[in-house]
Amino acid sequence: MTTRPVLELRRVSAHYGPIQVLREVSLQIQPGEIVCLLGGNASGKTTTLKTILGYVVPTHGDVVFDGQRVNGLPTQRLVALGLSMVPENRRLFQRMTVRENLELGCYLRMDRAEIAADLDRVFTLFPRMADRIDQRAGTLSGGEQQMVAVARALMARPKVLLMDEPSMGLAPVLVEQNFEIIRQVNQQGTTILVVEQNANMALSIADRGYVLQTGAIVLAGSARELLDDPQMRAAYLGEM
Amino acid sequence: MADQIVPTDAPVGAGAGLLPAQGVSARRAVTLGLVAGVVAVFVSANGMVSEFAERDVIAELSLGVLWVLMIPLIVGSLAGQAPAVLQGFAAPRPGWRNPAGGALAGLLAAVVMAAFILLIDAVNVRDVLINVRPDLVETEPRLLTFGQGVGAGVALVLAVYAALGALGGALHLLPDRWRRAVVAGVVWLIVMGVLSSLVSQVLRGIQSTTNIWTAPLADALYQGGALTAPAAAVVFVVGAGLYLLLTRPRRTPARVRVRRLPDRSQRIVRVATLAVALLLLGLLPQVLGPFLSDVLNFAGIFLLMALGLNIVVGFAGLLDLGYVAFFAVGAYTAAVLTSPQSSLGVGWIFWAAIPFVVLAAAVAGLLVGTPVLRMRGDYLAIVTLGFGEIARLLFLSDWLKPIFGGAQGIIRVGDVPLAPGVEAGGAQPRLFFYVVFTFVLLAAYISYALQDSRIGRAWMAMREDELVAETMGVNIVAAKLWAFVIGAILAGFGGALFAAKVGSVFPHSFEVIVSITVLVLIIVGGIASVPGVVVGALILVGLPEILREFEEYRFLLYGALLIFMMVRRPEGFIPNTRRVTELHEQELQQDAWLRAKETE
Amino acid sequence: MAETPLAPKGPLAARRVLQLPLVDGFLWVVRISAVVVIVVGAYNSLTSGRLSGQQWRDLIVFGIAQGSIYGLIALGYSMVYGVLRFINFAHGEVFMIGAMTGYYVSSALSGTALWRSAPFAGLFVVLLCCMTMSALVALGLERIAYRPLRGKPRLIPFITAIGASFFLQYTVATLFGVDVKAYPAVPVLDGSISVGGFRILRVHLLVIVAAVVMMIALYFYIEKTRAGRAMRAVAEDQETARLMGIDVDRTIARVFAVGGAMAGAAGLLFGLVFQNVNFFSGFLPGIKAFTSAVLGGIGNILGAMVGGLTLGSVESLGPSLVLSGLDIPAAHQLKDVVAFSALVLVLIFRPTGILGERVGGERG
Amino acid sequence: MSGHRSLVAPAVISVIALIAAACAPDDEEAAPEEFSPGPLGAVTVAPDDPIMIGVIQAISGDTASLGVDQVRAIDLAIADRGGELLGHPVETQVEDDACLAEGGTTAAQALVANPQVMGVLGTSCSGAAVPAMEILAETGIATISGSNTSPALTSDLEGTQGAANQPGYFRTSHNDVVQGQAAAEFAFTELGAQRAATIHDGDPYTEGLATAFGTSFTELGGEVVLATAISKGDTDMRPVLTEVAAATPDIVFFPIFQPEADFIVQQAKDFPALAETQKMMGADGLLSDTFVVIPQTEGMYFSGPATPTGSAYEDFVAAYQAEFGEAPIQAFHAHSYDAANMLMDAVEEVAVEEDDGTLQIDRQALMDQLYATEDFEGLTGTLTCDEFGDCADPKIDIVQNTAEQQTIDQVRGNVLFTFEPGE
Repeated sequence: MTTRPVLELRRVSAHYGPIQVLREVSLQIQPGEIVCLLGGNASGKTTTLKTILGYVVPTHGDVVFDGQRVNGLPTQRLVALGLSMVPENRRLFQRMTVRENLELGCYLRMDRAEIAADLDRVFTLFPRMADRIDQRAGTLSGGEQQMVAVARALMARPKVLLMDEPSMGLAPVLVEQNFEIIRQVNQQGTTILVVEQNANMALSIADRGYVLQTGAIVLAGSARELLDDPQMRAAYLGEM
Repeated sequence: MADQIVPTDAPVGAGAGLLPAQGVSARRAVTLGLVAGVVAVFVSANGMVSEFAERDVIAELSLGVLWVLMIPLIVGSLAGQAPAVLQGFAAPRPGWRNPAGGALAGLLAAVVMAAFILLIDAVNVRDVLINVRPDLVETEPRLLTFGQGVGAGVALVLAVYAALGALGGALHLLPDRWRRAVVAGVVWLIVMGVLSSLVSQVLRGIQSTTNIWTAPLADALYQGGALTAPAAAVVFVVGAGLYLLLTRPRRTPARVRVRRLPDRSQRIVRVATLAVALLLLGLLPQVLGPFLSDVLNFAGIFLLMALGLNIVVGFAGLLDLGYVAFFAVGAYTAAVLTSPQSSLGVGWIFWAAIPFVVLAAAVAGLLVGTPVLRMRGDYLAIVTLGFGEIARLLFLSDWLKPIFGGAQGIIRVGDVPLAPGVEAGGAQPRLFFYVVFTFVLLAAYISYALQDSRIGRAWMAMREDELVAETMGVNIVAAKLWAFVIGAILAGFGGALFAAKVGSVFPHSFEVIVSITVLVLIIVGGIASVPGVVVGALILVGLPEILREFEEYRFLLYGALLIFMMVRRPEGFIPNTRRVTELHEQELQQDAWLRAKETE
Repeated sequence: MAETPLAPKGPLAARRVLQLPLVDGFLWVVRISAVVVIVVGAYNSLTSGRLSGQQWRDLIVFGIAQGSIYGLIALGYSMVYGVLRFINFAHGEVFMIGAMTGYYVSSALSGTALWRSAPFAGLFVVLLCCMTMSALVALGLERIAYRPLRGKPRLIPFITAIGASFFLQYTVATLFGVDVKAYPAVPVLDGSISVGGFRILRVHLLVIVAAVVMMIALYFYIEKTRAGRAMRAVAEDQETARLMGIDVDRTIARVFAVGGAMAGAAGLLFGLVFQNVNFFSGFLPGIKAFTSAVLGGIGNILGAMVGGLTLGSVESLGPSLVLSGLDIPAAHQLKDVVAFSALVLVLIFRPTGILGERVGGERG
Repeated sequence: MSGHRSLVAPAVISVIALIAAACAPDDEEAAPEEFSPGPLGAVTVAPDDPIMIGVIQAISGDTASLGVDQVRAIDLAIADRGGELLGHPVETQVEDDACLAEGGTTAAQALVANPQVMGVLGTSCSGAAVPAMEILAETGIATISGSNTSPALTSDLEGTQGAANQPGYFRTSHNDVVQGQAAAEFAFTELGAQRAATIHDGDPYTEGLATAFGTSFTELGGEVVLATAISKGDTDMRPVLTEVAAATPDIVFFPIFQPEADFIVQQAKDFPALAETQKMMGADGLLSDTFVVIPQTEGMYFSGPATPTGSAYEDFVAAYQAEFGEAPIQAFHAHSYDAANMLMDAVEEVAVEEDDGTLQIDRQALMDQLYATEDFEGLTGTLTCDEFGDCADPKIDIVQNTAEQQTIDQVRGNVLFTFEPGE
């Protein structure tokens, strides 16, 4: 923990109407890490994510991205600063081609030569995608769509990649495959924050993790520590 | 799962660890002030100020000037309001910031207005803005500058607006309940002033039917259509007092007290309440007098249609913009059968025509409903709108003139016989009220009965998701056609009553605006909510009739009200509890969060 | 806004609905009788010799010219619908404000040297003013009346739009008066030219050319530019578009601005063709344009134009060709009956409009 | 709850029936001792109380100018008598009907609610008069309109009672039948037209007039080659004009309103068969200063009630101008002025003054007095009422808009033909 965190929440509180939904949440992500944020339904996971993305403005505390205070900054500004996300359920633009989807991924970038290079990099990561480039995204299989979704997010050259529930709604085989992709992407140097309900799966690839409950961080530590924590095991890992 | 649950109703105040609250926002005050200035200029430039300069509302204060003065007052109150108290934060303490915020907003509104005054003084804009009349600034009574010349006027405008803004902001120095009481008093004052002729009519009506000595009250309250100064004071005090009285703390709501009674007594209370309510409603037309009864009948006919459309749109989720077609079918069926002057010339009595109205409306419902079975949402909207226009044009056409009379319509539509020798028509509005009322009650009863019936549940399921409904075994074709048919029949009743009330039918009564009005009133009232529809009909149909003196400004205000209402309260006046949740996605999330917290 | 890809879409449900023999049979009766009525009416009309060949050709040109105006207004409906899935009922008023602006600007210019020496340059100036004004009004509407209601059920912004429609109409009426405003004459647009046996009024030619040019420009803007791609992305999935770094608010505002500008242009063309405008001029063309958008397949840019042209032609030709052939008196009084019947028939044959995509108009 | 509901409905209905029976109308007024009122009752005006005249006119909406003009004329008629009648001040209660049937009902209801209203002046539009008269006749209030023209309200002038005719209804304006005859006769005899086309816009007034014209034109021996219609709000008239042109009429009669008529004349210039504007003929609805300035109306004919002449009328116009800052706008102001005077004259005849200054106006007597009106000298001519309430001295002028005419008044003055029935 010597380097400057690339993304940091400092005692962030947030409200829906008058009701508080985040209670002084603090977390840090160092460059190159995979960090997971765990929590059940309505634990504040989604709100945390929304706060990072600027949808929800913190009523107290700061969101710091790459050394800059970004509370409530419009999402497009955050994307420009180097934040990118793979949304839950992939959410490709079904009516557009794979190429158009990837182009939208680098919507804010103007460096054409670099974009072409990035496209090649994505093809080496996902060789199958080159064949499908002019196909409509809606016609791809579920696994292929997941690849496009990750590739699209990578096209923005993110400093931090957020992944929202990558295991949601996928067959177990695909979940495995998915987490393998995450690991690969991380190995190529991208910092990743995974938001997950499936704690087992997430902790298997993460370096560190945080556990949210009713809007507050209740546990934090390395993946190993969390896997060994008795309270954690009881609550999330299905061991009674 | 040991987790600390922070009680949501934890006392807020000087508690330790609470974060300081945000104060009145100067930025917000600036924005609001500028907007208010634009609004003030708008009502001056479009002639509302001049037009109502003669119409006194409270003593010497005219409605025209009231428009202008209310704007800084309201904006001051908005600008001087501190943000809502957030959980975990200390409540903001009222202080100098509240009036200051108000004054700032008022001052900025004044600056915009002053710019306008200087502009119209320097340049002749009347060639384009025809309603910028000289009485605003140049000639007496110089409405915008309070009777002063331009120089002194501008200074006065700045001072008065800022003062009113500060006054509005200072309201927030009062405790909540007292502030609301003051607002209630002011609202009462304005309502009583604007509706002067209505109030005096009702007071005189009460005296003429009940012999209670109320007419002198009208004379005491009003002079030349305006509240007298002492009367205004009394109205304010009574309005504010009533509010305080009704919101006394520790008073158990009647509803709760009734619920505490044993079952048997509860039933007695309910029946008694119903009986009293019916008795009061029965007396209503006698109290209101013929004119207001007539307005009420008109609103009632719209209410009948609204209840019908509520079944189609609110329950079944089918957006129908051509509802007026069924209204027209009902009216023309009744007219053709009951008028001795029609093509058939049979001149039946009203009740004999009713089965045929039902039949004709049902057939029309099927004719419209069948082709649109496959269409959804906006396709449905425009196609039904088309059907509405088709119906009107056919009734109007020279082609079908031998049957429906074309542009000349059908006259001498029969009255509604109630007893031998007693007939209710447009000339007997107080009697006709009972006819309308009966039909409305029938429609409300049908609505409630259907809501909890098998078909009602089928509709709700269909509204949420047609496919899921179908997999659950709902017969979509039957459900849709039933909705159209029942909706059509209720509109048909409305049409028949309309024909009997007006005594004649002309195609011009069936323009697309009728469909839109009915749709608007169910949504503004609260979609799928029967009480909401009732309130919507009374307010949106009754009020414009009463506010006739506003002429073309009626529609301007109507449009502004619709926008404001939808932006501020999209669920309507009295929402259907089941549907509110759908409207407030955020609150839904919040509820889920709270529920989850409770179970954790 | 997002449509879950798991749930099957409307046509599937529709197919099941139509398995019912009664409904199906009824619709077939409607279809067949419509065809019979059209054929018989047209045969009678054409053989009666009531109208000459030249007159029939005239009717076609009139229909196309009127349809071009409908199409231009319909573009705005379609664009907004494509992105927000709601009917901007006040769009007709945006069009009317364009026509009003055209009146004031062209009246101011009509005495100047520019108007006499370079009439088309003058008209271009007026066109820019109309488009700017309408775009500004559309932007204002979006900001004040629609943006706060994003994500609410679609009936809510629809009612707001009705309110906005009234408000704009009577704002114009009370600020500028209710009287009919007569456009100044543009001599260069008088007269007609002949193209392949078709006699075309110059003003109609201008309308048709302008509509085609704007339509093509708009098509390229949406399909080929970065801003257009952003619009399509927002149309498909706002949340995800935001994650791509697209400023959703600005993109939606831009959709309103572009749609408004098209309506403003249509307003000026309307003023030039009909030489009159008043505060109520937007209402009926608005409804017709909305009909055109649905007829062509709402949400589809090309469809809006096709729908407009179809509607214009049906209105122009229908009464003379079909109704008069059936000996119906005062056939032109029933012009709108023909227009809306055509809409119903087209939608019975093709429930998503002439060029409609299957995804459009669902999720009622 | 649902168990109770089945009981509620019948209970409610029976309660309502009871209330309805109990509240049967009881509108009769207590009769004073000395004066015995007729079958319709009487209006009692206490000493120093005003005599109330109800006014129903269209003062909002697109026909507002029609009503505003007449309201002003009525005010002038009252002012001409010093605002007094039989020592009582005269006041008006003005109700707006917006030219709609529904509006007519509400307005009439508002007047009936005031027992002091002894007579009504109005309505502006025939469509509003039909339902309004049902209510006013029920109460027995005599009503005189200055601008209704529908034959249904009175008769077809050949002895057949109109379907909407009610006792107590009078009008000082002409019957449509007369204007139809006038226009047809001018077209057939003066212009020598053999083939006529008519266009209406679905408004009862224009439809009635177009039909009346067609009937008269056929009776005279001409042929109506096309009777067609447009809809209000239409702008593209070219398709319908194609049909009209194909029928090769000698005269096109379109008694409609603005702005639709603007579109017709402006677009007709592109049709060679219709390009001569001497073939176009409109009615009084188009005699407005914004219509006759349209270049394409040059040469057009218009039918309409004759503008009154004589010094009395000139005085009236001068007074109008002085009071309201503009000249009268529409054609029917003088008719309403006459209507107001007819009513007040009749009141002077029938009112019974009691010792204490109380005035009794018997409703039936007032009506009878009005039916007996004979040779009443008004601005619009010499008025005599028939048994159906038609009182007008109907003179219809046909005027032409030629290059010399600049203003509407000049057009109105360019009379080519005056039609008076029975002469």
